[in-house]
Formats: sequence, structure tokens, C-alpha cells
Amino acid sequence: MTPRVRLWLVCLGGGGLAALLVAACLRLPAFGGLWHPYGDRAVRTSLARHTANTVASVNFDQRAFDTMGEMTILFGAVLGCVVLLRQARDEHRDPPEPCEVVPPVRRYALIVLPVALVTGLYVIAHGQLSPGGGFQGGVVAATSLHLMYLGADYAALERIRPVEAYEVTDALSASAYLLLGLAGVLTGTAFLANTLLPYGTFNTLSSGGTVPLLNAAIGVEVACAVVVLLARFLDQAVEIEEAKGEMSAP
Amino acid sequence: MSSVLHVLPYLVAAWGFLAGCYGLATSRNLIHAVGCLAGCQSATYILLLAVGYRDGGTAPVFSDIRPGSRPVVDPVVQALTLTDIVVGATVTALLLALTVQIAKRHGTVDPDELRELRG
Amino acid sequence: MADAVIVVALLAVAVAATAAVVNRDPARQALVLAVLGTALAVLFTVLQAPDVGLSQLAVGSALTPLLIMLSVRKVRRRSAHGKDGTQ
Amino acid sequence: MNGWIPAATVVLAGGLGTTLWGVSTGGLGRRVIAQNLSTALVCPGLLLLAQGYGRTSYVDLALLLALLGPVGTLVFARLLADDLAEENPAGWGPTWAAVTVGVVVVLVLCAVTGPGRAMVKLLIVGALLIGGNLLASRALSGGFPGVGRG
Amino acid sequence: MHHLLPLLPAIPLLVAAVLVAGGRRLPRPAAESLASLTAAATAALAVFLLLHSSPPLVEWVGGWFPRHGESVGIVLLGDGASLGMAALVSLLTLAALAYSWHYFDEPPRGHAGSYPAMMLLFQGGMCGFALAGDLFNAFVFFELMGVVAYALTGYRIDEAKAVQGALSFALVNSLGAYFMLMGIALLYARTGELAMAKIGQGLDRAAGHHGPDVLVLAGFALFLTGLLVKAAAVPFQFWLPDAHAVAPTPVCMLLSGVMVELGVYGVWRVHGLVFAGPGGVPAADATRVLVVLGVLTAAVGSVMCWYQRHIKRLLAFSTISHTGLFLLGIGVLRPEGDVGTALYVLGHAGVKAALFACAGVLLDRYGTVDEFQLHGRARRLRGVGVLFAVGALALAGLPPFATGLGKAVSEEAVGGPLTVVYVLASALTGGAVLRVAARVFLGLGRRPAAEDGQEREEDKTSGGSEEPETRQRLTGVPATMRTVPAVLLAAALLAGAVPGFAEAAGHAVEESGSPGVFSSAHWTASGVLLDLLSTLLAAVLAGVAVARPGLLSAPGWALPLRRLQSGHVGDYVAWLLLGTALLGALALPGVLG
Repeated sequence: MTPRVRLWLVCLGGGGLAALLVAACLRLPAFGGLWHPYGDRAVRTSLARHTANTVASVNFDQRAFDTMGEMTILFGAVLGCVVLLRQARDEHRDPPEPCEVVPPVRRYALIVLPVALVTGLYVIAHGQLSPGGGFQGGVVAATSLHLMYLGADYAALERIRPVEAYEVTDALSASAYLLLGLAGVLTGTAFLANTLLPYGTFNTLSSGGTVPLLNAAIGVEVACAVVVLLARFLDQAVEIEEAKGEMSAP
Repeated sequence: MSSVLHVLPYLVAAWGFLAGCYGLATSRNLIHAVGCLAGCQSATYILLLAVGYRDGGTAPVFSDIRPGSRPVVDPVVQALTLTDIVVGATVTALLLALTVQIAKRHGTVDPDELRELRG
Repeated sequence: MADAVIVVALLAVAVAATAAVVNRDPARQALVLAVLGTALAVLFTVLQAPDVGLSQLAVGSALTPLLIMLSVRKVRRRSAHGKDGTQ
Repeated sequence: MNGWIPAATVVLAGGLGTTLWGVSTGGLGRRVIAQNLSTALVCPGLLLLAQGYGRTSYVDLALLLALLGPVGTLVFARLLADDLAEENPAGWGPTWAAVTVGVVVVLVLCAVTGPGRAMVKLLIVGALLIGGNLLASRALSGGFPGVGRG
Repeated sequence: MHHLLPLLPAIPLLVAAVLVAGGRRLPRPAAESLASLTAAATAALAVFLLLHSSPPLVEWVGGWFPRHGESVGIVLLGDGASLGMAALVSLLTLAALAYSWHYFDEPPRGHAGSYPAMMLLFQGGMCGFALAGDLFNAFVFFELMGVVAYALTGYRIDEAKAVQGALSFALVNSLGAYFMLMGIALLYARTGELAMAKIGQGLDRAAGHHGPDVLVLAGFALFLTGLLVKAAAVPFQFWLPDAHAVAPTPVCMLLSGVMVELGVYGVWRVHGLVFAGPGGVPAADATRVLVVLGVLTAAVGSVMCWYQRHIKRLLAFSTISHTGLFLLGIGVLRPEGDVGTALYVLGHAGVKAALFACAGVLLDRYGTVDEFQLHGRARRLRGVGVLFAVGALALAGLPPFATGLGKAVSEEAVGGPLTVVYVLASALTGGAVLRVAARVFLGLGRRPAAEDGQEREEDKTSGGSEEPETRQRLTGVPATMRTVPAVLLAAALLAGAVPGFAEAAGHAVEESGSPGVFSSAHWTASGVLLDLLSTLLAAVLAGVAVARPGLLSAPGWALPLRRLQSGHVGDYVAWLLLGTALLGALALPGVLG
């Protein structure tokens, strides 16, 4: 198909879709409406379970099964990237050349790294109280490690990041989430039921029953998964080289 | 003002979605196409959150306000959007991984030049 | 007036999303996507979704740009390499 | 209704407007600077919003942006170092302007909150924001003189 | 009992995580045995629950049972259809794992467990999707099976075509999933609920006496787009041949055998629970949408299938054609159609997986899956040849295979001129496979000229230069690779032939599906005759094609159809947009009227 024909097709299909979407938008309840039956129920339930952050309650208690799926998607995608970005038979590794960085940038990276790491852990730990949680904090913590690459060089990053350990931790924390779910079945309630632990005092770190545990499992899983993911991409971008003389023709 | 605002967020979401689709269909670079897909997905975040907004509401997080003291917005859509963002990031990563491999095996990331799977 | 800030955020997101499509060079698009991520975080804040805003910031401001730029680098280095190989 | 939200609206409209214009037009150097400015200008806006909504927990957003925004810029500075080497974009003028906005906002908010944990958090955000931005600008203007294959 | 439902997805996911954690210590046979054992255990659990699924099981995950009719949790549905799908998924995963026993060349360094782990994640995702009774939960598992499937498709990263096919697959399906999510957001905005049944009730309540409005229509079109992309209905089908032709064979068995069918299942489920009421999409319009797309899909799939010479691609197009038939079957919205389709899906899963398994043997033995290059070369593989030919006949609907029974029951349900579609589509696809069997395993007919003067664009997908998936080319065929297709075909045969099975399946589906009185599914004289007719037609077509290749070679009008399959991902996206618009247009009369 020529680009011109494709453009016509896009205009036709996109036009139809646009008409459909706009017509639907005009029929939607007005923005800012007061009617949210599920949301209101979720808020009541969250307070009944002493979880101050309702979103965490929905994520890790009321709809914890969705989060299990979400975590597995991340886990599967990271596994997929590990498989897809493996070293192919016709490739070899070249040690990366060291990178020259001006001192202020290097200093900044080394100062901010621990700050970001602590912030990440803080965001994870307070997930069931204030905005944040395992996912957000995990990403921050994992990103912070890569300041080592950005501010120093790749070799420095590799020293603080034994990828295998992260891979194993990633899988173990994913299993931990699933095992916490299974514990519900084994104790005779339901899968992922939040009945194992007392709900604690409202607005404290240990409130919400299993919510903090699931939250922590997600935090560790996400942090490790992102580290592994970035490690694969860095490997490709920095280390893995194709064999000389075997460059594909096109 | 207000009657426009009643549909504006939905229309912005629809616009973002369509723009992303257009970019995806006409892209000349697979990395760009993946970026467009991410744009498409941000439209779904906007739509979900716009659906859950409540006038005068605040975040359903009670660490710094007393429960019941202020109206709150819908927490369910926020949880859905969170899940959605994770999904989006991972899909982006996977697509980029495939793109990197395509660049290696085909020597190009221009879909117009990738013509092996015809007919 | 609380509505004005929502309108501002919405318009910024709409413009950024359009710019992300129109800029067809991946590196430039990555820059626009980073700003789009920030604009989305603002939008989520004014829609009273700080949890989502945090996660958008975490993903959009550093992680996604890093992934895209690493891919760009690999792809570019490959094609540069390829040119050397043919010479 | 209070005055904080209109102030935030102005800061955000100005900040997002300029950075969007900067990031989607012109040469690469200019775009990177605009990306860096987006952090510097949006972060004060988020702080003002937190104050306007009366939610101290929203400050976390500003904290995260102040922390990760410069990291994002470092990504571009590092991985585009070859392309930026010719331009050596500095953009010190806009950077200092943005920093001024940040300083003013943080100081005003500090004055309003009064001493306490909240103020410490604000100061940390301010320090990270200003330090990060200056550093990111420095990194853009030849911060990685010798990026090889590393 | 119902508390065990969430374990169906959870157990494979847990073992997958364990396999990754211990993958570098575990020797490969141990990892593969553990994975097979898990698939078998999940299958056993699914069958056990299936036997106790009357009345249907309902589980609220986390113990969030509804109070005053309302719940904040996620509901899982364990009725005959969903548990049947979960059992099918698990059994086919087991077959695929058994087939790939010692199959691939060395796994990625230090990741011996990664391939079985990914297969288990795939299985878990599909089981979760089958059980989902909540729209967003369905989306999550839909994405999970998608993400793992993309990675599995691109597993052989040394192959240029594999990574390209995987990318088309991933881009188009992800976009489809986002369409689905937009639809979910619209339906949530209207009804404020996420459980499918509650959304259905909410739509009915909101519609009142006016009937559905354009918002419902948009939700319907957007949500169906996502599912139909997965189901590979025309015009969303382009990704499927690209992905199936390049994916590793065991993965193809799962992709063609159940994943695509899960898209059809999703359409059936969502239509039944969400859009079937007075506030949903009127029956006439839903039927119009599904029947039009079904006929188009069956036609395009079977014509394209006939003109392929890449064997895996040919099988992929036959899957498209059969998806069209499934859509037709559920499209008439009658219990007979549902039951017929269910049986057809069961039989098709076994037959198609067996055929892919045989194609995999050819690929690994001869390093090519080009029908022309293989001409007469596989004479010595008698066993595989017999299996391939039997599979071809079963695909054409030979009684008493379950494909034949499903086809017969569906034909009776749709009635009238649509019966012709069933007969022709199964004859064409069965005939194409039979033609391959005759040429490759018997060496019948003249050896087709590889090139007719100039190399045509289409010949790039001839399958001539595929890399075998095993470490070296096989010299003999391992017992597992021979046994698995035989067992699968036997299962498809038994499902159709064992008296009582069809009735039980029919009863299970009927209980979970659209209301209506339906006696039972059994062989009828007209059904057997139609089945024999399509089988005979297939044999005649194959015979003519082998004896007089000129008579049935691609006519001029088929060429543009092949050109549409351009391998360009932008084209696929353009078609996707057009398809959504088409869905909306087809269902529009119900909203206007």
C-alpha cells in the first residue's frame, strides 16, 4: 500500500472513530459529576479497614487481584526483555570505554543517589498512608541506582548492581505476593483475603492488615524488575557488539 | 466556560488517542511509533481520571485530612490508572526491545523498508 | 478559578501529545515525551490523583526517556557501525 | 478559594507554555534546555498547588519531580552528548530565571508554613530543585566531554 | 469449592516465578518437568472444578462477597464455558510443553527456566482471562497473555522475520488493548461499575425506555475492537499470519489453538453479560456485526490459506478462516450456535495444534516449510504424514471428529445460506492442508516450478529459508514430537465420537450462555452429510490442485488480496482504525432506531 492510500485509509477510519468518540463524549456524564457509586463504596470500605490511602486499599485489598495481574505483567515483560535482549550467537561483548564526566556532575550524582534511594524507600513505606506506594517508590529506587551510570560510568554501575541477585529477588518477591494470596486460601478464607493480620490503628505504618506487606512485595518486585530491565538495555547499548564482518547486507 | 469544561477533558482524551493512532499509522521510525503508542495510552489515563473527578473533591487520601471532612474523588479509577501506567511502561520496554532486535537483523527501523512478510 | 488550572493542564497535555506525534525524530520525540509526562503529572495533580501523578513522574520523567534513548543509541550506533563496515 | 491556585495557574501556564514551545521547535540544544526548564518551572507550580489545595501530602509530587527531573535531563545530556557537543547549549539566562521563580516560591511558602517538618521538606525540595537544575545545565554545556562507547 | 477458582491463574504464575528464581541452579529437565507438572495440575484442577460447576461457581476474590447486592471486589466466573476454556488452555499448554521437551537450542545463558516460565505465565494469563467476570480484570489478563505472547513470538532473536512478526503482533495488539480500555472507561462512566453483570444491569437501568444511545455503541465498538484484534477478525487479522509463521512451533500451538479463540470467547462473554440486555446493543445489530465480520473473516482466511506455500503461514490463515466460522456461530445469538462453536473450538484446538506440531517436525527435519521445496522429500516420515493427512481431513470436518460435530451443530444453528460459508471455508482450508500432505509426504503431482520467470514479492514468504528450531537438524523424529500430535488428534476424535461428551459440553455451555431452550448436541443425518460433503470437496480440491496445478493457481483477483497483507505495521494500524469505524457503522441502526 502506498503512503498516500494509507493516509486515505487513516483519514477514513480515524474520521469514523473520531465521530464515534466525540459523540460518546457528548453523552458522557458531565465532568466533575457527583455520582460515583463504586468509588464511594471503596472509600467506605477502605476506612473500615483502617487504610488511610484509599487508592492503596483499592490496589492491595479490594482489587488486589488486578495488582497481581499487573505485577505479573511487569514480571513477564522483564523476563521477555531478558530473553529478547540476550546475547545472540553472532555477538560478542566489548568492555565499555570509561566515560569522562566533569567533576560537578559526578559529585551531584553521588550526592543525589542516596537521597533518591531513601526517597524511593520512603515512598514505598508510606504507600498505605500518603500518596505513593510500591510501584512509584520502586521505580524511583531503581532509577536512582542508574545515577551511577549517568554521573559516573558504566563500570561503576556494574559494581553496585549484581544483576543476577536482582533477578532472583524480583522472582522471589513476585512469589511472595502470590504466596500471601495463597495464604488466604490455606487459612480457609479466600484468595488474597485481607483477614490474616489485625487492621491496626488508622494512619500508622502497620495499619491495613496485609496491605503493607503486599505493598512492600510490589515495591521490591518493581525496583528489581526495573533494574533488570535497564540492565538489559544498557547491555545492548553499551556492551554487546555484533561480530565484525558479519554486518547484514541491507 | 463550565459547559465547555463538562466535555473538554473527554475531548482532550479523544484527541490524544486519535493523534497517537495517526502517528502510529504514518510513522517512519519504529521507535517513534512506540512513542506514539505511549501517547495513545496517556489518552486512556486522562479519560479514566476525568471520569472519576468530582467537583470540589480532593484526593481520597486521609493521611493529612480528617475522613469525611471534604468530598473526595473516585479512588477506583485512580487504582485502574496506576495499573494502566505500569502496563504501559512494560509494554513500551518490550516493544523497544523488539525494535532493537529489528535494527540488528534488518539494519533499519523504517517500516517502509521492512517488507519481508508480504502476501 | 479551580477550573482554570484544569483547563491549562488539559491544553498543555493536548499540545504535548500532538507535538509528540509530529516530532518524528526519536530523540526529539523522547524530549517531548518527557515534557508530556510532566504535563500529565500536573494534570493528574489537579484532577486530585497524586498517586497517579507520582507514578507518572516516576515513569515518565526518567525511566521512559532512558529506555528510549538507550534504544536510539543502540540503533544509531548500529547504523553508524554498518556504514563503517561497508566502506 | 484562595490566591494560591491562581498563582499556580499562572506559573504552570507560563512554564508549560514556554517549555512546550521550546521543546517542540528549533534545534536539539534548545529543546534539551526547554526540557530542563520544564522541571524548574513545573515544580514550583506543584508546590503552589499543594498549598492551594491545603494538602501537605501533595508536596511529595514536587519532591519527586525535583529529584527525577534533573535525572531525566542527565539522561539526555549523556546520551546525546555527541550531538550536543557542537552546540554546547548553555541556556544560563532562562535557567537562572527559572531558578529565581523556584527560589521565590519556596521562600514564600516557607514564610507561610512557618518552622516545622513541612518547612524542612520544602527546603529540601528547593535545594534539590535548584541544585539539580544548575547541575543539569552544567551537564548540558559539555558535562560529558569524553563520552566514548561508555 | 469456589475459593479454588483464583488458583487456576495463580498456580502457574507462582511456579513461573519460582522457575525464574531457581532457573540458574535448576537443570533443564527439572525445570521442564516442573512446568509440565504444573500445567497438568492446573488442568486437573480445572477439570475438577468443571465437573462441579453446576450450578456455576462464583468467586469474589479477597472474600468481598456482595452485601446488599454490591461489592467492591473482583468477581470470577466459574461456569461451564469459562472453566472449559481454562481446562483447554491448561491441556494445550501441557501438550506444547511436552512437544518442546528438549526442543530448543540452548536457552539464554543462565536462564534455563525462562522458556517454561514464560509458557506458564502465558497459561496463567489465559486462564485468568477465561475466568474474568470483571471488565478491568479481563483487560489486565488480556494484557498479560499479550505481553508474554509477544516475547514468545520473538523468542528466536536470530531470525529477522521472527522479530518483525513479533513487533507487528505487539504493536497491533497493544493498540487493540488500549481501544478496549477506552471502552471500559466509557462504560464505567455510564454505569459506575466494573463487574460485567453489574454493567449490564446499569446499562439497562440507564437506558430506560429509550434504548441504547451512542455512548453504549462506542463502548461496544471499542471494547470489541480489542477482542477482535486478538481473535484476528477481518480487518484486524493482519498481524496473525506474520506472528504465527515465525513463532516457535509450540508457541504457535497455543496461539492458534486457544489464544485466538479466547478473543471469540471474550466477545461471547462480554456480549452475553454486558450488551445483551435492553440497554445494550439490540440483538439484530449484534448479529449483523458478528455475522458480517464472520463471513468476511472466513472468506478472506480461506482464500488466503489456499494460496500459501509457507506451511505455517497456511495454517495461520486457516485459523483466521475458522475464527470467522466461530464468530458466525456465536453471532446468531442462539444456544445451538454457542454449543456448536464450543465444540468446534475444542476440536479445532486439538487439530490445529497437531497440524502445527507436524509442521514443526518438517521444519526441524528439513530446515524449510516451503511446500514446493519439500515436494516429495518427506516420503519417509510416514507416521507424521498420516497424522498430517488425518489432521487435514479433520479440519475439513470429517465425522466423527469434534470439528465435524461442532461444524454440524453450528450449521444447524445458523441455517440457510450461511451453511455454505461453513462448507466452503472448511473445504478450502482442509483442501489446502490436504494438498500440502499429498505433495510433501507422497510426492504426488509435478514438482511445482519454484520460480515462474521472475521472483514475485509474495515469494518472500515462501518459507524456504527458515532456520530449524532445534540445535541441529533432526535426523530422526523424537518420540515426543510424534506422540503429541497423535494424542491431540485422538482427543479431537474422542471429543466428537464419545457419546455423551457433546451433550455434557452442550449442557455446560448452555447453563452459562444466552438463555433459550436447547435440546442437546448430537450428530444428525444432515450434519453428517454436510460434513462428508465438505471433506469430499476438500479432497477434490486437493486432488485437482496436485494433478492440474494450473487450474487452481492464483487468479488475478486474488493478487490484490495478497498485496493487502503488506507486512507494514502502519497499514495494519490503518486497517484497525477502519475496522473500529466499521464496527460502529454496522451497529449504528440499533442506536438510531
